[in-house]
Amino acid sequence: MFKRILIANRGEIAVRVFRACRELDIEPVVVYSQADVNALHVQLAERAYCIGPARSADSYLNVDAILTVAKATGCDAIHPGYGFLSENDEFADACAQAGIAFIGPSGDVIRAMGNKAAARKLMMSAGVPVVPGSDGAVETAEQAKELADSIGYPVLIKASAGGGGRGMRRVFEPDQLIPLFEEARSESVACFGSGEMYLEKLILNPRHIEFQIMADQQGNVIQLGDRDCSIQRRNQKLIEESPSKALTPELRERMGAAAVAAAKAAHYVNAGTIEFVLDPDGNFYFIEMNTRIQVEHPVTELVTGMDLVREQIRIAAGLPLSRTQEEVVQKGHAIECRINAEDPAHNFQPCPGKIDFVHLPGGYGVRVDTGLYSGYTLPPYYDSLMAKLIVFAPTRLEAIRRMRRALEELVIEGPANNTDLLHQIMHHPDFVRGNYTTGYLEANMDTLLSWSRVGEEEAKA
Amino acid sequence: MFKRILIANRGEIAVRVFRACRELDIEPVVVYSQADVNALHVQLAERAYCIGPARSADSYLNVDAILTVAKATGCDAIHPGYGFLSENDEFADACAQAGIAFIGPSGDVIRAMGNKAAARKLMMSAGVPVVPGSDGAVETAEQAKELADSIGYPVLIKASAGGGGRGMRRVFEPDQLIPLFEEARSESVACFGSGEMYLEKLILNPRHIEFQIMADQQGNVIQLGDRDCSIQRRNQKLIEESPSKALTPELRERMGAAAVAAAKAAHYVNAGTIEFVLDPDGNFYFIEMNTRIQVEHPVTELVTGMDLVREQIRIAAGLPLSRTQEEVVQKGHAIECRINAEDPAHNFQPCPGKIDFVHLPGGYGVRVDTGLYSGYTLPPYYDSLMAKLIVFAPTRLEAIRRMRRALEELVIEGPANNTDLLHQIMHHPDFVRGNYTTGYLEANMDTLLSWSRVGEEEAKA
Amino acid sequence: MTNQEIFELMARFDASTAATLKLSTKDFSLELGKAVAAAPAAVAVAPVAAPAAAPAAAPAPAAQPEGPCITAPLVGTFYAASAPDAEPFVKVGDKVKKGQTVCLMEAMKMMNEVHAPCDCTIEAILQEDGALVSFGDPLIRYREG
Amino acid sequence: MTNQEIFELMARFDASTAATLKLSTKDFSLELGKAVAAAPAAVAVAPVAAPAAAPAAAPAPAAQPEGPCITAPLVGTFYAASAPDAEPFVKVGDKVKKGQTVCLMEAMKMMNEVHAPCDCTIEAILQEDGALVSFGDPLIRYREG
Repeated sequence: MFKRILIANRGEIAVRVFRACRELDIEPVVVYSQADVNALHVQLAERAYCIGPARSADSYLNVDAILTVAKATGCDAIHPGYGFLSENDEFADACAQAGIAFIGPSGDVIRAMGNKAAARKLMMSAGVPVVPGSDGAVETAEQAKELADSIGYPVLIKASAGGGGRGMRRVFEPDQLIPLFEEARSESVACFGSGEMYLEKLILNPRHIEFQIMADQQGNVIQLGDRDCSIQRRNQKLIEESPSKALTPELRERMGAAAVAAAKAAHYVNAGTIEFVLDPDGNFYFIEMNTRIQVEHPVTELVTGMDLVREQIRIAAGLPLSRTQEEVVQKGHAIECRINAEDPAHNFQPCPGKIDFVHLPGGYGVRVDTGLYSGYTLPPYYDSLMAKLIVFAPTRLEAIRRMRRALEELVIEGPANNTDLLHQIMHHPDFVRGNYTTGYLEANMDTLLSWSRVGEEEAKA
Repeated sequence: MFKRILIANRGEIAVRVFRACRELDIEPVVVYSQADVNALHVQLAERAYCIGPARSADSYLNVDAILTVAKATGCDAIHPGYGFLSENDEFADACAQAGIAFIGPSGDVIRAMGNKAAARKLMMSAGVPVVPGSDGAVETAEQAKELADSIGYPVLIKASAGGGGRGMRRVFEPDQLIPLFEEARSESVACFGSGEMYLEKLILNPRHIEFQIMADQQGNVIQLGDRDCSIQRRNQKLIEESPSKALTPELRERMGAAAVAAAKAAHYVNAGTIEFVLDPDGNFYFIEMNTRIQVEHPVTELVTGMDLVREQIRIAAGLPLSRTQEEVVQKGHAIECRINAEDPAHNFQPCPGKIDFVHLPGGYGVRVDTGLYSGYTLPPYYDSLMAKLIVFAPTRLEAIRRMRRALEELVIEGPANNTDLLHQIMHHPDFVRGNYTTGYLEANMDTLLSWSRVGEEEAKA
Repeated sequence: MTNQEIFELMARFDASTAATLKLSTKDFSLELGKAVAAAPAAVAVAPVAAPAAAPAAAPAPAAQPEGPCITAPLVGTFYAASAPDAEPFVKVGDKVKKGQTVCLMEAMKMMNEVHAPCDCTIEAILQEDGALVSFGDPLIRYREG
Repeated sequence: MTNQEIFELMARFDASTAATLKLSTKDFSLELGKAVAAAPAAVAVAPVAAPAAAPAAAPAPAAQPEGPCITAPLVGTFYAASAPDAEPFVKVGDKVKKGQTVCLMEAMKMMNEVHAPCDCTIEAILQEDGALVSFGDPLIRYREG
């Protein structure tokens, strides 16, 4: 087992990894930017080194500075957390060259899965369903029509140079395909100077369902069940739960098997996540693989009883998986809410600043992962995640009720945050029924905000 | 199910019950003394009523005031927590007369188990082992000798009027029995004016092992496994864990069966605890039954996955147990540390006062039950329990490591407390091996305190 | 007390976290108070609940009325009169004698008379008839004489 | 600025959560500071560990030396000399020219020369030879001229 691990991250995930190290009797070494001198992970650590100024590029993305500290302090491994260098293939290579274990997959695997087209091809070869489409550019409207007819409608026409909806058309009827294709291509030529077009199946009202994978250096791969992350705003996940209400046991089984096949095809090692979209008819399609620990990993920890960061460290040290697939049982229900320093009433504008007072919820079935403390100042340079509130209960309804009471207990005095929005969602009929897709938040934002305003006025009255 | 529950307690247990109510969609009504106007349970509640001045006798023990609030607010049940009125048979009767469900056993059961002699007889009749002894006064030294010979040495001679060790003798050799009996009796006559003497088997180096019982109104009784509460100071528990390292599966089975027999004999309903002493040879003896929820109930919640306060409420509402004995499985290991506002270096002197800053540990496998928040002032009128730190992990060693890191994260600025002592115990070889009895703390206090002093000096250097 | 001593006291007070300071000796009294409110204690208030389960907002602590008050000697129901259709014991502006009954507090079906602590004039009735009132809460504000 | 204006400023400052206030205009300057230290930030320190697993006490942040300092341009190992047995680049009392090498910082096996920012006199060497030094930490204190 490792003697000393450098934690190349900040915020709650740095604290999370720090805890796992302490519990394994491994000495954690932390690094920080000048803006994070008072951060909790720095306060907790015996050994903490400033690696640069506030800007991420000069500190948390500064490979030379991080490797310098790792070598000088005798670290035998580096945990990259999520974000920053966690999916940087060159950093993984540099660690390997320096003789320091990178707690994650190899640079080669990161590269392979980071290239969307290559990953798509790999998945197809492994028999994992991908969103049907043109696998490259389509030359003519006629070719596009032929392809669309074969994969079925609706389809999405996209300009490869496109962006912001320009050069993009949704096609619901076969006879609209050719005129809309021409229209989109003209628009793309006009806007971007390129007429290269793609086509793929349009998944309406999808769910975002992902599977947690864990693979050891011995070639064993297991999946730890699903997470439903459909409550998103502009692809930023807000609420995650496990298990998903949308999956039947049979579908869960098939998707889990596909996730394992995907990881095996990639010769994957360490923790990873296979992300799928699921359409309302139960068809699922691979979108991408995240080659790192995820923000939402605690929901899986709570339903499986498996410490994923501990497992990551063990795997990187060469130990085999601590469980077989048969020993992994999803039990009960877990929900995570991300408490962000952003103001839902003002277009989710980020709200860094001083936390004058914080009171975190506790008690049975409640877990909080955070870097906050009373008096901490949230710096403006990084993401707005303040805390993760995670609850566990035997059933989904009990978990929702537990989350409500936990959100009611949470007090953060200082920057605006989304606690109230989350609390409203926990009371929204569609969420309570588990009847939601990735379009949920956009569709219901006005309702949720109006509830908040009513609540605020009642509180004042 | 109940509509509204009055919580007749304060501190962390009031918060615990409050949470259970919220999660069951039952409205909690809280009461408080004038000294507790800023207490967390009052801050959380929508409905809170002051029932009297600081002195417990005038507030938390004020039956009329509590029933007045319960009736006026339309409560259909009262949860008494622990301490205060929780084992007061007359209060349980008064609730029943007022048509309000007392969340606990009936007054009759409380009375029966509160009378030590009657409880002892009941247990004997149910075949539950009790500490062998004279079952009443022994008249002469010769009778005492005969009894001691039959139950075996060592024995303890006790004056029924005795106290503080006066009129008490330990007898290890048969030929010492008569002279020591006469000596003890003379001392008792001289000190207390009474020569009434008892005799019982002296249990050397015992463990304090207790079993959690849950019984419904339908007559079903289950046990939820054991807790080892041997780390005590003057009968005040400090650390509790489940399962006990001292029990073999076979012994756990037998003790559990005895606990169920004891509860059945008492016609017990609701949550209760059967306390045993366990001698080093594996003999166990009933000492008493606690007819309420215990401070240390969370360790059982974590290893069984059963919410005991929720279960209490369901039972009081007439619902059957939510699990059968076969469905109760003890899994993993849980440890609880009681964080008390008392100074171990100064004879555990209580240290109430202002909490300038508090930072509670969090993350995977850590639960905190507390009424603390930054800025709270701990009143001097009640017990010194500030917080309960409870950890859960797959194995005992992992739980110990998790508890160490949780204690390291805990920061309480203000009154002195026992965090450091608890941290030292978590590193003490006898504790780590699980090799301890109720004499542990007294025997090791000097060592533990000297470790703390060394640590403090190193920190200063 | 010299001014110098007062200045020292003020400096100590400034440096402490105390919010108020009251000092009185035989022939001298001093009161100091900080403008900054003791924030943390008031802070642990649950966020506003959704309409589906909206609990009423937590009752604001009764504003401290100016002037002396008769307070509740026990928790119970406040009655201004001896019966629903009877006249109230006292009205604003009434002059009452020491020991005169000013209201009733019911607890456990027992009516407890609340008496005037001195000869006084009733300035305000601070509770609704029939309300559950906490121990120590102000019931009636009065002015001596 | 009149006294009255200063008093108003002080009052606003008292009511705010700011710990210090510095104001300067052309012909006037004012500094205010609160006596109460900003406790919470420094507070989250782990309790002392047991001897069995005693970690070293957390390194105290280097005391802010008086006077200007050359700080570490990157995290790395500090070397006062070009080789273990060589003379240090500078000694206390040395007068150095702007741009002169005063020490080395090694990172990723690369030696980075650290230069004097101006003509100056070396007042103190603040790091041990061979120590790992954080970005921005002071290395050498100097006096201009």
